[in-house]
Amino acid sequence: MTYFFADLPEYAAMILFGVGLSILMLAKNLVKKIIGLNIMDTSVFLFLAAKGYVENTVAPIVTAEELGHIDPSLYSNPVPAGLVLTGIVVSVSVTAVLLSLVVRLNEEFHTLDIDEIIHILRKRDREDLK
Amino acid sequence: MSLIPNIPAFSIILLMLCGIVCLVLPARWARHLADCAIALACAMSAVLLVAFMRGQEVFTYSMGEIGAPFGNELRAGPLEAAVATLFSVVTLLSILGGRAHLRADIGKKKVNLYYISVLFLLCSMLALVYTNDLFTAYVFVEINTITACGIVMSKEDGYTLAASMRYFIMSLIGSGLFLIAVSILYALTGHLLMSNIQEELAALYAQGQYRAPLQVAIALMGVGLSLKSALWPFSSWLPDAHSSASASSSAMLSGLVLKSFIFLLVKVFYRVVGVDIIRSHAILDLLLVFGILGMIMGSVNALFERDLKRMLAYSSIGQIGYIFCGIGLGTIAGVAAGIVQVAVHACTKAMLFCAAGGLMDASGGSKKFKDLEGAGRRDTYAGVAFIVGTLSMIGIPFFGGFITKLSLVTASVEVGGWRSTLAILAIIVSTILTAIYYINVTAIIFRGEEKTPTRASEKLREEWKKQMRLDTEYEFAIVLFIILNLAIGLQSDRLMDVIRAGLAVFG
Amino acid sequence: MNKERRDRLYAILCTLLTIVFIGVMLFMATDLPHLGLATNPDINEVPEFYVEEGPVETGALNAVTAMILHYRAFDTLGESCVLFVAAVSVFILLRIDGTASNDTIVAIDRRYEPVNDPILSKTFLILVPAVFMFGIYITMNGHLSPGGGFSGGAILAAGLLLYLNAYGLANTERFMTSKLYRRVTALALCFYAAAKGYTFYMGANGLETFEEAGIPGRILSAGLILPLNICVAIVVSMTIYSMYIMIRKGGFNK
Amino acid sequence: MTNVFTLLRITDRLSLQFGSDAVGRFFLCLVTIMWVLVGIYAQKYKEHQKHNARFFTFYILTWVMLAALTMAANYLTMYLCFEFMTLLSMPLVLHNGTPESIAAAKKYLFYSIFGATLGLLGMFFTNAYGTTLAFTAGGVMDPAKIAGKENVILWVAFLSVVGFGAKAGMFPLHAWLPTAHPVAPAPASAVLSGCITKAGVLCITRLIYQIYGTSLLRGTWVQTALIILALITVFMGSMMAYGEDLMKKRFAFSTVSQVSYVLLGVFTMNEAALLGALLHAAYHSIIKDGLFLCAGTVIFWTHKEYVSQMKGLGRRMPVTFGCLAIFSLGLVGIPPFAGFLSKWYLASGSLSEGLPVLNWLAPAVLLLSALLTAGYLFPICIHGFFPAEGEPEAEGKEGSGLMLGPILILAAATVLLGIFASPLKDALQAAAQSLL
Repeated sequence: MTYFFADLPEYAAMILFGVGLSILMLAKNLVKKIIGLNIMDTSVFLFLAAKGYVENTVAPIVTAEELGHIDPSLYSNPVPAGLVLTGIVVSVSVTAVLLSLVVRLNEEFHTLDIDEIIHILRKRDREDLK
Repeated sequence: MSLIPNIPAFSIILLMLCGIVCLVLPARWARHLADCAIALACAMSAVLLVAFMRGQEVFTYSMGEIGAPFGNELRAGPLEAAVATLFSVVTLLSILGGRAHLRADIGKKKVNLYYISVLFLLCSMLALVYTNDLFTAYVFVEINTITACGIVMSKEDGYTLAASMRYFIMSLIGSGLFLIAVSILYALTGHLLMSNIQEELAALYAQGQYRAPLQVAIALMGVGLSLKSALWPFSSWLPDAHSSASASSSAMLSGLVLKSFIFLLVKVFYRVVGVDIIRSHAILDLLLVFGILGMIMGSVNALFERDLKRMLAYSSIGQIGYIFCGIGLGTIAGVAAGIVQVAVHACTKAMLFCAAGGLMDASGGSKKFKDLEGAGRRDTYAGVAFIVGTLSMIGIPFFGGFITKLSLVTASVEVGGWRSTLAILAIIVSTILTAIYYINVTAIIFRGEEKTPTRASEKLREEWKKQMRLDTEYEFAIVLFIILNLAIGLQSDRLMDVIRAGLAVFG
Repeated sequence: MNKERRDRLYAILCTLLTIVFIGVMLFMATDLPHLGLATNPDINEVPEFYVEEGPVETGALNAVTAMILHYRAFDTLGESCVLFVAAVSVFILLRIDGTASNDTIVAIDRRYEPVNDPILSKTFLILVPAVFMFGIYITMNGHLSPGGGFSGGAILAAGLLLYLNAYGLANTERFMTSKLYRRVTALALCFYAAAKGYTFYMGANGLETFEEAGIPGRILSAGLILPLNICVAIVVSMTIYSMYIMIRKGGFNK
Repeated sequence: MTNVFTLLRITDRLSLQFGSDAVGRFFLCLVTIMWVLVGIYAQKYKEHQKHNARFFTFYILTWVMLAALTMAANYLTMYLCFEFMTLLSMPLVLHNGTPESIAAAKKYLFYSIFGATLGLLGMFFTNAYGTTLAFTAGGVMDPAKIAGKENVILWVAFLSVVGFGAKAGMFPLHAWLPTAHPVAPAPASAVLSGCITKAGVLCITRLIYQIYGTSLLRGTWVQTALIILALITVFMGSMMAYGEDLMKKRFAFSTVSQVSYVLLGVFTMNEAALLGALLHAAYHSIIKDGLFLCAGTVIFWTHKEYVSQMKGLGRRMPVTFGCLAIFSLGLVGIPPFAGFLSKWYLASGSLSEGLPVLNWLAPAVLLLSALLTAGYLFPICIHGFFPAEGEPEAEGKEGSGLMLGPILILAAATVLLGIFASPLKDALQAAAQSLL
């Protein structure tokens, strides 16, 4: 249990992922689903960023003087930082597309509940069949 | 230094560049540029495939001068070259086949946006096939998802918007699971390159360290990717998305997009995790059982469908079940059977969707069976394409479907035990159900006394007269599709050799 | 089973599924390598290489930027394409084409825009130059200090939107037209892809690229990384701006 | 298989190969003769039909596939021809376009596809466990491979034989025959029950004798189960035919039971029974085609479908009803006529086979069903010629030469082949020996 507090970000990330997943599945309102999705992505980035931390090290930005003799153990791990950056940009663009979809759906069906939309479409199908 | 190893990187960068340039071009220029870019991609992957057949050995291509653990890497073998050629050829034919529909469905100004999505779709699929780096795979999985939704949305009627919303959300759950699995694997091994991860995992597995995270990561990867490739329990979104999109979009979606995620799953199982670890994991049995259920449930749902494209979409769920049944068997022969089905289903289903587009044109744009009577006679190209598709789906020898069923049964016979009995039973049941609803549709589109069906309303009749001109591109594409299907059926022996050679060096 | 019972069952099922999922993940998290230890498996030769060799080889003092824009450049190229494709999808969805008369566009515009609040527009007047200056600083110093194309681009986009709200839509659209957007984004991305294509080709085949690390610590050092940062900043800012315009007004003016 | 010719090759095992052997040649001649006779008959019958061009194209295409099936040299080619024959013969059943005929065609298709898929299963296992797919006397099963898995192979053999039995109207998958025949035009149903069922028989013979091998199947539960199935079909077919009033449906049920005679002979796997089976296959297709052509003539001239309406027609149509009487005598197996010899060999074959209960049960069932056959065939002729007093006499006149010619030829064949059977018997004896 000595590492419990040190590993707290990991546990938080896992719980947040579960929370995001449940919102995604249970929320009726589409915007809430998108929020759930964002929570899910952010929890993964929390997990990744937490991985990057190494005790008593600083960010991997070296000064010009010590270019010749850099001691890597002084600097934390740059890889997760890069991954999180890419991840954030991806989740931003996905959220943008989802939100514009919601705008279009709202213009078309005047509702934000996906089940209601499907209900309207099924009704439209039945009229076509007749 | 031969140019062959550069082909994977060239084709990906070329498609990206053409996609970007299409933004500034007017519609007609964008169309020509897209066609040439995809044709060039086909040519390049075909050259690569021929090179591999002539003894070129597997190569890894480092992006930038520092390769292996530090930079990105592409890896190409006979299998990757074959699948890449297949993807680009089917994309080219799907676009040509569905061209008439593009003009009708998509607004004049947004055509070049559609072509951008198609170019990036193919670019991301080729990247997924070639990449040897897990995080690059995640980035291109996202591009794949967004562009796939893009080509569904471009039809912009109520159905496609709702369908693409559901498709998007389900896919994003899948990629969320995939991302967290990649992060866990990175946490355990410190690498993102597939081959390096495999060495580290083998070492960890030998020492018995971090056993629980390894199992969970593999399970998340399996569930995430099967969710994205519409394995049965997660495939509730597929019928709406594939049936409402325009002809070439649904051809590409059903034929290709699902397959690129499946190919990534096979790559993750056999190159990231390694053969022995995956065989001991329960995910394979899970995929086998869901594959079998998918085969049967997909065909059963398709049986009761009264809408042509929804029926084809449900039949896709069934055929995806075949692939997962192959992968779930765990043996190399099983995976080979799965990949043969990837190739066969990609060609057949894309042809059927383009033919369905033609049939809809010939019956006033309606997808319902009652309006489609005699459509096969009005549009003979679509009629013949449907017959070839039906024969292949039934599993008549010398057509694609037969080879899949043959290799799948032989693979499951080798496995033995409850797995093989379940798999063979499911194959037989789903073949029968597939035969029934495909012959039923073929009978419908060829039934009817005179050219136009009796029960259709007056409104539909004039539309048929107006719409009866068929453009040459559509006919050219359908004929090429039929030749492709027959070629796969007759040359299946060579296809199997390439796949087995590819799988041998795949690990 | 009528609809309510089905929904309730679905809800119970989902909550159960999530609880099990969180339980499994937490159990798994206990077994993961603990955070912060220098002996974790992910502190291996890869980060050491980036920290040691990165600045020396590429001239970028910020090892993360060296990694993103030089070693793992293919990921970042893919990622900018994600942004570009997302913008294209938003265009497909929201751009109003054809002969939508001007008043409908204005009507849609009125839908979201608050009345031009004088207090806000005056404060934005002061803020806009500062924000632009800061954004450009972050982008240009991407390889020397934390920051780079993405964060710089986001700040520039914020500056653009502030400018939009400060000076109203009509003024902004005098220079931010659809043609400008398409040309600039396409040019930036084409340069990015072409440059990276060139370096991939030269690197993979062992040929020497013209890149040289330059004098470390100076702005004009680190070979291609600076121009790439600028391109990325342009793409990010243009995309975010265009998404805002699409949602707000359904399109640039003609 | 002599002078094998490969049309198309995928791998060394999967290829389209044709060749000829004694059994194949016999079925080819039988099928072709029947096809020609019924074709002549159909020239006259077609005046009452529409879309004749479509009918005759599918009629000839079905014959092409049937001929190819008889000459198939390996399991794959046989399955391909079997499947295409089903798809091409479906429009024959569907020809009238009435909703019942469409439903019957779908039912026919469903049963045949179900059967063909079981056959496909058999082919996969043969490919997995056998040395080759080509037909070789004594079977192709590789004993080393099936050492531990006999039970699986036996189950697969049983399922594939039952699958191909669908086309031959064997018990579990026979239900399509009685529904398909009444709706199909007379020439189509004549060909369907006369020759296409024989295709099913040929496939089963090839499977048992040249793929799984009698050594594997003899004495196992598969043989007893198949014989029991055949006996059930024989008995059930005659019982159902007995009570049926619609003439063509009655003949359809009779086909179900008669073809199972042939299957019975094939399943008992000894030379006498096999000879009886082949003989009965020939006789049955001659007689059944004749019966259906007579039924067609009656429908053509008098539009009467039900047997009860045909009382007293004999006087108006003496030639048709005379031949009908000859065919009935042949089918029941009265000595001078064709049917007797084959039933004789069938009974002696199953008696000499050592199966515990079945060797006396089979002949008993054969005799019982012969009586039932008499029960449902003779009343047609008797009421036709000697109607009971007071019943209204049905009017109707005789047909043209084109229709009566084939019927007379078939009737003559029934009589001559019954009396001078030795040349046919010797040829078939050689064929049976080549199989065993």
